[in-house]
Amino acid sequence: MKDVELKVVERAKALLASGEVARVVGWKKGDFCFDPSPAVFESVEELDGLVYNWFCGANLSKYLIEISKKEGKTAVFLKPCDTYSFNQLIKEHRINREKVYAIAVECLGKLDVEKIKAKGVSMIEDVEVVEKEVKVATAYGTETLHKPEVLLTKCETCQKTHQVKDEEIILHERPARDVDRFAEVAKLEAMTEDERFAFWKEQLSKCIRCNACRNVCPACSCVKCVFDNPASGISAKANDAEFEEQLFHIIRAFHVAGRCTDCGECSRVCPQNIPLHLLNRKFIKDIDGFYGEYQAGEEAEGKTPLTSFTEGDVEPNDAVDGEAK
Amino acid sequence: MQRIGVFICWCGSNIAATVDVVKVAETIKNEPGVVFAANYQYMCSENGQQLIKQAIKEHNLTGIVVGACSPRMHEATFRKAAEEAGMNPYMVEIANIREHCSWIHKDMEETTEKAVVLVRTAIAKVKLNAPLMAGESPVIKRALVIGGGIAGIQAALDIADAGFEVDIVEKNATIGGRMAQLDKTFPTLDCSACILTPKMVDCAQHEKIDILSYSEVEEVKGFVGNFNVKIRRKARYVDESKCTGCKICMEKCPAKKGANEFNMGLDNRPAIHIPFAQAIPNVAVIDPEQCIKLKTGKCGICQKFCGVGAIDYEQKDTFVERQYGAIVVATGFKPIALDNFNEYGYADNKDVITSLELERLMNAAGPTGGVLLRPSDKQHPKVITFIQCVGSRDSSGCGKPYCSKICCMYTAKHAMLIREKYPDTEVHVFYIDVRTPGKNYDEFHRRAVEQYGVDYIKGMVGKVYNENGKLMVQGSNLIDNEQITIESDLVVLATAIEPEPSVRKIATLLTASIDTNNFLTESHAKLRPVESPTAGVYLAGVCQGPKDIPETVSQASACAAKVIGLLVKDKLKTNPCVAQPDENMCNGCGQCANVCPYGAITYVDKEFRLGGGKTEIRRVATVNPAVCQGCGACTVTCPSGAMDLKGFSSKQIMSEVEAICKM
Amino acid sequence: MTKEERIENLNRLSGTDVRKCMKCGKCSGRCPAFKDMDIKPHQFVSMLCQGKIDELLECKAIWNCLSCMACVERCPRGVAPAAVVEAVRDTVVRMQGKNGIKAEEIPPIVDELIPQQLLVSAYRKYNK
Amino acid sequence: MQDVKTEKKEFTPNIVAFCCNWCSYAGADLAGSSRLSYPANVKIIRVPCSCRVNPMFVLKAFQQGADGVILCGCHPGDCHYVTGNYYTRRRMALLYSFLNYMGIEKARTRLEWVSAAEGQRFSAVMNDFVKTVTELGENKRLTDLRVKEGE
Repeated sequence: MKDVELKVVERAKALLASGEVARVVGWKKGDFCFDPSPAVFESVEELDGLVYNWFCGANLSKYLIEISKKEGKTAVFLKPCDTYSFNQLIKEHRINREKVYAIAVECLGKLDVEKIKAKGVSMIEDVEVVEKEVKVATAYGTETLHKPEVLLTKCETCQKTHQVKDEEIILHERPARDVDRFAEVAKLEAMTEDERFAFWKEQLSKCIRCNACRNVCPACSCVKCVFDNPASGISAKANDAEFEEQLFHIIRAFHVAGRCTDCGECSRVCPQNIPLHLLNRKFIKDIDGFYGEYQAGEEAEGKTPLTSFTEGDVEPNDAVDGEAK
Repeated sequence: MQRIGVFICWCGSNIAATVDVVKVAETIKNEPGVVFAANYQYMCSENGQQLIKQAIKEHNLTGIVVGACSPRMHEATFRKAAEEAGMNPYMVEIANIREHCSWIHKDMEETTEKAVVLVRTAIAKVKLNAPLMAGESPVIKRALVIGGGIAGIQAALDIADAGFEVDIVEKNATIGGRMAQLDKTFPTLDCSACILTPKMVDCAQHEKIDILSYSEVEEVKGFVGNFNVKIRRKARYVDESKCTGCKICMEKCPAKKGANEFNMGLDNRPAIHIPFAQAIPNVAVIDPEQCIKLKTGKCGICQKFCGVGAIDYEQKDTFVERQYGAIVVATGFKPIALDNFNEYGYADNKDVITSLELERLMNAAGPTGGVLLRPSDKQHPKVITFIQCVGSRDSSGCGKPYCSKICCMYTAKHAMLIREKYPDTEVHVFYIDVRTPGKNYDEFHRRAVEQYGVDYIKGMVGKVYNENGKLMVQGSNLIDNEQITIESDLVVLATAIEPEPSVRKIATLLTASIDTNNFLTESHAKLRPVESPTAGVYLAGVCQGPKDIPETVSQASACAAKVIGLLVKDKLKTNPCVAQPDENMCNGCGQCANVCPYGAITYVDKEFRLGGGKTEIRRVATVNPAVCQGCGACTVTCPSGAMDLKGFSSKQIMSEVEAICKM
Repeated sequence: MTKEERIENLNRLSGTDVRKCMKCGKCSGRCPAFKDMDIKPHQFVSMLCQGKIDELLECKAIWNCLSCMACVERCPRGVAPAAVVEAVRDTVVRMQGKNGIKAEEIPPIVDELIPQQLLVSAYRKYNK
Repeated sequence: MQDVKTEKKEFTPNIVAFCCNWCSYAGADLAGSSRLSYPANVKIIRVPCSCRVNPMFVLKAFQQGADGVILCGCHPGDCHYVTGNYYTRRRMALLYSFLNYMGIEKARTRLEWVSAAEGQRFSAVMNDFVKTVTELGENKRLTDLRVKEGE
């Protein structure tokens, strides 16, 4: 992974130095090796802080909404899943394509430091991954973990490829994988109504309405969110009335339905670890079932499933779990 | 603070019978924001409206709620009353406590409680109403008539006489429609062609009327005042401007075996033909399925013999796009197919015919030159039996549940004409009820019975079967309580009629509502019988329901009056309840334009001040209020709620939901 | 039973709504057994409608009806005159003081001459 | 002896119906003028087109205590605004399936196409829907979803 990082830094510096771009969007080194955060680099010196390691899970495309309004071009490093969100934002005219220089960067899946810590590993200093082996160098020596067990949830079922690239830094090909990303959703669908109700009641009452999921979601980037607009009739900060979380999450899921690229950021950032991606994936599974396979973000123009129709669509009264019952 | 007036109507007893109107008015009096509450027998009457105007002035009301009948009935009345008293007409809301409450619930306590909730809901909505001004949109001074039968012709002539341009789009090669196929017409027995063809000629010669024959409506966009219609001119393979109607081509054409639709298939016609002598336009047309040249490329005889070189085998369908202010639908009817009625032996016996086929047999231009001869052996029929209600009044699913209305009269006409021309012929009519209402109609039927001795048998035919060359008609005679079998030479079925099947496609194009029998639904069965609920679309003739020629002509003139009333206006008031984007919240994401059926939404880059002297260019949506019809599809697609609908805003509907659920 | 109850009972038994009949007479027009019936098919329906139950119960026609269902097939209003006849027949049979054949009585009278179908239908009809 | 009404009034559901102005609202009017009754606890909100109904409205209705929400519109192909009901069909298909996924009984949500000429059908649909929701009982699931202490 170090070779990729070197190439990333080298290209970033070259682009900035040559003046081809006015700034570079990437990940900045955090206090440890496992907490890089998205950052904008505007000078070559700053680029020394640019990193690209096993923990760069953040999706950078949402930041381009504001940044692409600035003068001059912006270079950005996009992992395969980020490119779908990038395309979706192009389709919705939120990012000005000419103002962005997209560098498709290799991604073999990112690690979840929570999962590593949960395995009892602490004082992590560095991480190196070879094939399925994760070598975690800590103050107490090196621990070896099995990669699939410590992947970010969103990377476990990832079959994405780069949709957009002005340039690419791909040194290792990612082996194709055959994974059913709807397994979890199907499991929930198989439950009885009471079990499902209990599951979501328990999960969603953990929600503290911190809006992290909304703030990180590329599809959920309105100029002024309906929940912040008192004229909408559903604006509420705290959960004063009953059923508040349900209302927030159902409406949010509905707003991104047909636009959500399943990039998994919502679950990654949720402080309460609510499996929010299972909400959006349910809509994706239903849309695929009812109206045919659709992956948001594959193209940068055209209609979404909720803004198109066919004469023979399924009737709502018989439409359950992706089929006409 | 809102100052709301509430008026509860008794509607005579329609509401007051099951709703305690006084209690409703009392309870509503102490609703927050309500400063005046009253109840009155007839709110829609002059004094009722006076009550509203007075209350608005005295209590300087900002909004009113009327608890009465459906808004679809008197919303306009109460809005006009409010406007006259100086209040913005869109500050009026109606609570439907008649059709949705008093008429359908019995228990007084329950209906009163529901009436209070419905009025409270209307109050919740009116509190959030904003004064709206109706916009204006131009009116294109041209009308479109779909269908060139007597309905279309009459409507076109009346509209053109008022000085407006009219286009008639006729599916067949000539105008004239079903009436052109008739021999005589009731109740005056004058010859159908004699009264129809002069009108057809008037149409052809009228400088304001443009006849687009052999054409169909392909696409309709826009709305009342400016429809944009795309018309397909089917390939005729004959140049209309050159053909003189000399008919040499018809004589020379070798492909003679085509079934002649005009004579209901009773005789043949060549591939190139003019449907009937008085056809307008008097221009030939080639049937592509039958013409040897078009099918195999050989032949081309008609082109050789055509003196003016009008034949053009390369002709393709062409499209014409025009704007209209109003559209009249006059698509007419056809007899139903008799596949579900084989008990009458129509399919296996040539001499069992429908009434329309009889019209052609008796018509001078028909297959037998006007002499009534049996189709099987061309003999003169001695005994003719008519069977009424074949396929009509049938709710078993084989036929049509409705009465086709015209069969009793035309069967009496046929019976009389036969008895008059061939006095030695025996005529029997099996009937359930003879329905000949109106002026001179029953007298007409009685003449058939009393003067011409037609034998009317009250009963129905169970079976028609062939026995050594004779048609045995077995039926019941209920008056004499017998089962009788009449040996007949000819059996005529008074077949049910149904609208032209192509009307369903036209209804979809015009978004005009249509019922399960394919009749177009009128805006109001009694008070607005010739208008479709879709503004600017008018209905004439059988497309709206079974009717005879006198009624069709009066409906056509009624449509013309409505169209003229519309086209006379230069500007039309447009519906102010249209979509309105809030620029500060709009993402410019373009989803709303995807769902707008009228293309009313466009995007512009606009400069916004961010404070601190900084500005930002953002792409935002704009709605053209003249084009937007206010459906609201965009308001739901817009995640941030930036797009809202005036008159039905999200906040208003949410407040209505809350008012309903707060028991 | 009051008159209404008897009408209601017959209506339920026949499973058809006689009020749908528009008195067109098509059933009688088609009925092959019309000639020898004292009460005709269309009269069955109208008399049931008017509640003239007693005449129906005494009439001979219920035994002439061949249940060929021609009237049911032809009726434009979906009324089934044959079902009304069947209902009247059932009522008549049931009123005959239970003289129907019992199951145990059948074995002794069975012989090759009596068609099997007759026994089964007799048993079924009388035992309803 | 007049039987004492049980003190707990037997459950009558509260139904919110969204009806489109051109077809189903006119159908409701026809049901009214033909005196075809249906339970009084169905209350109708008029919207210009079924495509005006935002999932927010459906959820708000449930939150405010509605036991069933039904949305009526024109038959596909008959919509006064040409394509409005096609979008409604997709939105509600997804919303209702999603609510079912959240454990809310699917029978509490319904979409019916009723034309202006179908007064009979409108009253039949409403009677049937009220019966279904009555059998389901009161909507407890969409109001008190927070985990109570000690649960």
